[in-house]
Amino acid sequence: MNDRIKTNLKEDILWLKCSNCKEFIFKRIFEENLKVCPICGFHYRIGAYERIEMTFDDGIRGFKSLFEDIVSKDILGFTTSEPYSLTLEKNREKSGVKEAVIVGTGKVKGYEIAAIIFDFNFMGGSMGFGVGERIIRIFNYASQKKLPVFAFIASGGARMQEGMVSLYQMPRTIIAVEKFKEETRLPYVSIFLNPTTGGVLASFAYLADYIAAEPNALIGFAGPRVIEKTIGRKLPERFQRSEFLLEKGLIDKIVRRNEIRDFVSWWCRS
Amino acid sequence: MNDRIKTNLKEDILWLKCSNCKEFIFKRIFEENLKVCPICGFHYRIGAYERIEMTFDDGIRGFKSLFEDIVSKDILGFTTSEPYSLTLEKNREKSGVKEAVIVGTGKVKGYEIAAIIFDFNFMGGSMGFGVGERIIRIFNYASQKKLPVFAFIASGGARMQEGMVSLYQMPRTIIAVEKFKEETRLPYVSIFLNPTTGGVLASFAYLADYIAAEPNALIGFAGPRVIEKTIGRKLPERFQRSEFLLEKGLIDKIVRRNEIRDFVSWWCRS
Amino acid sequence: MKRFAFDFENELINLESEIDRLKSIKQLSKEDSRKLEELEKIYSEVYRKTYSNLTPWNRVQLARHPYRPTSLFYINRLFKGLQEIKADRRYPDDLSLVCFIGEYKGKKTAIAGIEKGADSRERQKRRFGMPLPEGYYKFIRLLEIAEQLKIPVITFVDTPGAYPGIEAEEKGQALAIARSIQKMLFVKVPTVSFVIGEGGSGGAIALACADRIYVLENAYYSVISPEGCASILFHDEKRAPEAAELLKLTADDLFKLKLIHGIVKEPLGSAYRHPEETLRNIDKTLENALQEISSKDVEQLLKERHQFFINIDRNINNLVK
Amino acid sequence: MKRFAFDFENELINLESEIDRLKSIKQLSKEDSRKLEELEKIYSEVYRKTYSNLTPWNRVQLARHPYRPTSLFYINRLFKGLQEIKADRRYPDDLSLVCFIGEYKGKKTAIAGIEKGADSRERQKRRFGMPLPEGYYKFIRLLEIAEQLKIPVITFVDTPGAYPGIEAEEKGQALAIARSIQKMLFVKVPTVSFVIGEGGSGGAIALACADRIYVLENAYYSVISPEGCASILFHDEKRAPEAAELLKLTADDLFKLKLIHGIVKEPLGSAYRHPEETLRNIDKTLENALQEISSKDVEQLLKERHQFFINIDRNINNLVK
Ligand SMILES: [Zn+2]
Ligand SMILES: [Zn+2]
Repeated sequence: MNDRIKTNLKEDILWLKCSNCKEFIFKRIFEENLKVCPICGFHYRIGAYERIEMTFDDGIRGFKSLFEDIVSKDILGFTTSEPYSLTLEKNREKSGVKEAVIVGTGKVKGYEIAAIIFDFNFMGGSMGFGVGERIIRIFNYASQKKLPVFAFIASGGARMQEGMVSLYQMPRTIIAVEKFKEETRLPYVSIFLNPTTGGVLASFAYLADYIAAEPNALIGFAGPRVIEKTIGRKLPERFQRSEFLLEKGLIDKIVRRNEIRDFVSWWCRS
Repeated sequence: MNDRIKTNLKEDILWLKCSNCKEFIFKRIFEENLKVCPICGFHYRIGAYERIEMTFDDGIRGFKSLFEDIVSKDILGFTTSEPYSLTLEKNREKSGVKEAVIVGTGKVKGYEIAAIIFDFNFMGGSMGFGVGERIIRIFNYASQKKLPVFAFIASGGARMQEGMVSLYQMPRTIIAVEKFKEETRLPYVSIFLNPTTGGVLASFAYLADYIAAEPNALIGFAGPRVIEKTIGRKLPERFQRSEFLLEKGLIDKIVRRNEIRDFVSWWCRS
Repeated sequence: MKRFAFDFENELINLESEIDRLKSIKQLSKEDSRKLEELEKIYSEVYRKTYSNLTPWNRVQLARHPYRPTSLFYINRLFKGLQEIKADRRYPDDLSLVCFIGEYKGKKTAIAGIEKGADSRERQKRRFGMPLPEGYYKFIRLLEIAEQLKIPVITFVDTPGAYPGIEAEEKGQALAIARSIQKMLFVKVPTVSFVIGEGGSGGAIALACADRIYVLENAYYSVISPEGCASILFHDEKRAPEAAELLKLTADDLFKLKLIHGIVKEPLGSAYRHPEETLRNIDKTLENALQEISSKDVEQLLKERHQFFINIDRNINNLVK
Repeated sequence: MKRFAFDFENELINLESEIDRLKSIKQLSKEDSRKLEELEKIYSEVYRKTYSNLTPWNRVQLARHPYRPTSLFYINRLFKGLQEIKADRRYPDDLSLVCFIGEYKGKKTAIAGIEKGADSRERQKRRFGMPLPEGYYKFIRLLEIAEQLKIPVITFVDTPGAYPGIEAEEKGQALAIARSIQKMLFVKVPTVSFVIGEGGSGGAIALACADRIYVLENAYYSVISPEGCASILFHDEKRAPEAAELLKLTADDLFKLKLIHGIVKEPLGSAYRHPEETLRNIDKTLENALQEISSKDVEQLLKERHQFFINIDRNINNLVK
């Protein structure tokens, strides 16, 4: 299965070729279908704002992005071919978001929620100080405003350019989750998207009350290449995919993209 | 392996034949060795007072049996070839104890402890109201007197002659354990003896902080015959034995009978 | 095809078959027409006779009746918008014990049921309602979610017992049950349990330590199966009916012993003939129970829950002369 | 047999071999005698040169040195009367993570260590110090026991990371680590962690969220292995030394970043040449740490523990211009 598929398709074409089923699909239909192949059901990766647009009642206009000023900085003086601060800038331009996660509030089917939405296009959704801090703030905010929290996860793990500061986002976000759970009786629900691995999965993301995943998402602590290197052989095809996790008892449900608004609003009801 | 071995050996013989290794052993040596075969190490079943005699500093004299007046009664009018009340009487005569469990206090290597000691000779160490109530009382007593609790378990499970009253000893004793844990910071340690099965294992016995077992004890929720009947084949030799449980991660340690005083006193130290 | 029938229902089932046969004939002879009339007259009498004065063993039989509604029948009808809680996140899901969050009368509720399965394929898949340790650990997870969301927990019990198998023992069946009881006794939300069919010893009590415990009129709840008891007492499983009598395992007996909070009535003929009416009775009982306990503060709730179990000695001393 | 040596130690190890060879000759020629004298003179100079000014990569190498003392070396010497806590009671014991109750200066203490194994057979058995989910769940059980007995918890961290394998993923490695961190952050007793060798990312932090976190002078604690980082950044694992520099993974760097509470000094030549002295340094640090935190009440302790992690932003804002 091909994880890295072209979603930033040129404007001037009407037909796309699905990289999963190899069928040609009408571009407009593809967009209307929330970037899910109408033939094979393959869920294509989308950015944070695309997710917001299709999830909230009035799309992006109905969403209030919070703590936008919190972003990662080059704490360690991490410079390779370019300084980390330049990498950050480039990613901002490329992805259109200032950090690998967007946090904020908005309504889904009339219910106000707090949301955590990762953008994999920004440095692979990696968690450094900016991501961790935003997550902490939104949990605190949700606790004050008595809002349920929904986390849409897509992350390659901790961001190495911030060294141990990144790893420390694991305990930091976990403290935030626990305080939220202590102070409210509201649900915290995670939805794992493709892909969700490493330190994000192994911290706040997995401590949700209920966990769903989009179909065929890659979900695991260690990346498949690391595992293959360790065990010295190829991994089975479906290994670490949503359906595999459901079978192994590691998640509760698979939700297709067009079911997510119903799913989210279900948790908001009394 | 033979579970039911003759321990009530005639007084007039000097030599015994070990039912496990089939070797002849000198009776006095066998007794001095705490009824463990000096050749093969087989741990023979012993009564509650034999256990008390070999565990406490001054043996039986050093042990204060408590709540002796609490015993089971025939609540349901359970009469087969004999009334249950007569069964109780007969078992009292046979075993020399008034209930299937003895509870009380005494010193082990100078440390005062509260103890729960089952007697398998009394109706297979089965738990009815008398047993459950004694256990509840000793946990409450230990909590008041700030004593650690050690439970020596040998039980076939709930006592059917008291119907659901017996099954209700499971939640009752669990409440007692949890209250003890809430009110003290003292250890509660279980030592599983041969055999430990059913409702006793599946309630207060397994909720100890630390769990040891004598070698080769049969330990399991379901009895081997029930399992064989369900799965329709013979069970492996070592199945449900202490060593098997240790291997499967279900207990923490195997203690030989001659190590038990050291083991108990270790837990009493600061 | 001959219908399923327990011995005590034989006369009735034969009558039913005969009536059905006659009814299916297009042009009935005069003699047959008369016969049908006659049979229908005696049918209601036999029906009444069959289901009045049921012995404890008859109730055990009805509790195990293959057509008797199972947990999912009630769960699917009593609750709306069910969201399933799958697995304990350490082992694959155990289908013999199902867990949900759903809505009861417009309010979020946690629901667990031991499920036998409605047909033989389902029964296989659900291990005939005999849970593995991971089933109980999943239930514990449900209780933790209920505690977090502060919503009541409703359980439906219908099991011959926890699964007695190699795998179950290797994964710590005894500890799983102990922990399940422990968590249920201390969970900080209101809880209601219904024994709807078989309440088989440790495997059942693991889901039945609630603030309110109800047993259906033709369900049973017992420390040991009548067969297991007979086999120990009489070395003869066939004497299970006698054992059933001795064990005081019917809703009626348990209520007299003050070991349960109430009996849910079944219409004459039992739940398998009247599932919808039985459902309504459960519904009514549940609504009342929740009304009684939902307003209590947590401390009071837990205190009363524990006292119910601890104080059984008072009742017992009153019962034994 | 040639001794194990990392590149930067080569000169020193060669000198040692030559000295040893000469010393083993019974009747030394005049020339050899003179040579030995000379070699011994320069040895101490080379020794000093080799171990002063270690690069971060050198420290990573020393952290992984096959002769470096592992967790059990320290545990066996620092604590008396060790009682092992085996397994999480749901899966067979994971030998890569060991748990004990023991006595430290006469007081009961809970101890956990990720153990690589001292020889190659041990290393195989202990999966080179890479725990499975059940290892972390066993550690959680240890924390629960410590909480019940109200005794402090000491952890020793020495792992390349949590085990990346099929079985580990199937059993929920990520959740195990998340729960381990969560429990460590909220356990109601004083906690002290030592990173004694490798502090490999998620697998390490699962045991290192303590009230006091110490890293040994030649240990490292990193978000990713230098090799992993180099392979991503440079597409070349061999550039790990550069990555080690960038990652700020030494005790010194971490202390400057205020991410740890202190550094445990190792004698010149590192722990593998001076295990007993290193042990004494750990002992002293531990004694002081426990003295500092043992008297605090639980609420204060947890508040400070959380603030240490939450407040890293203050320090960071000070560090970044
Ligand atoms: Zn397609
Ligand atoms: Zn022998």
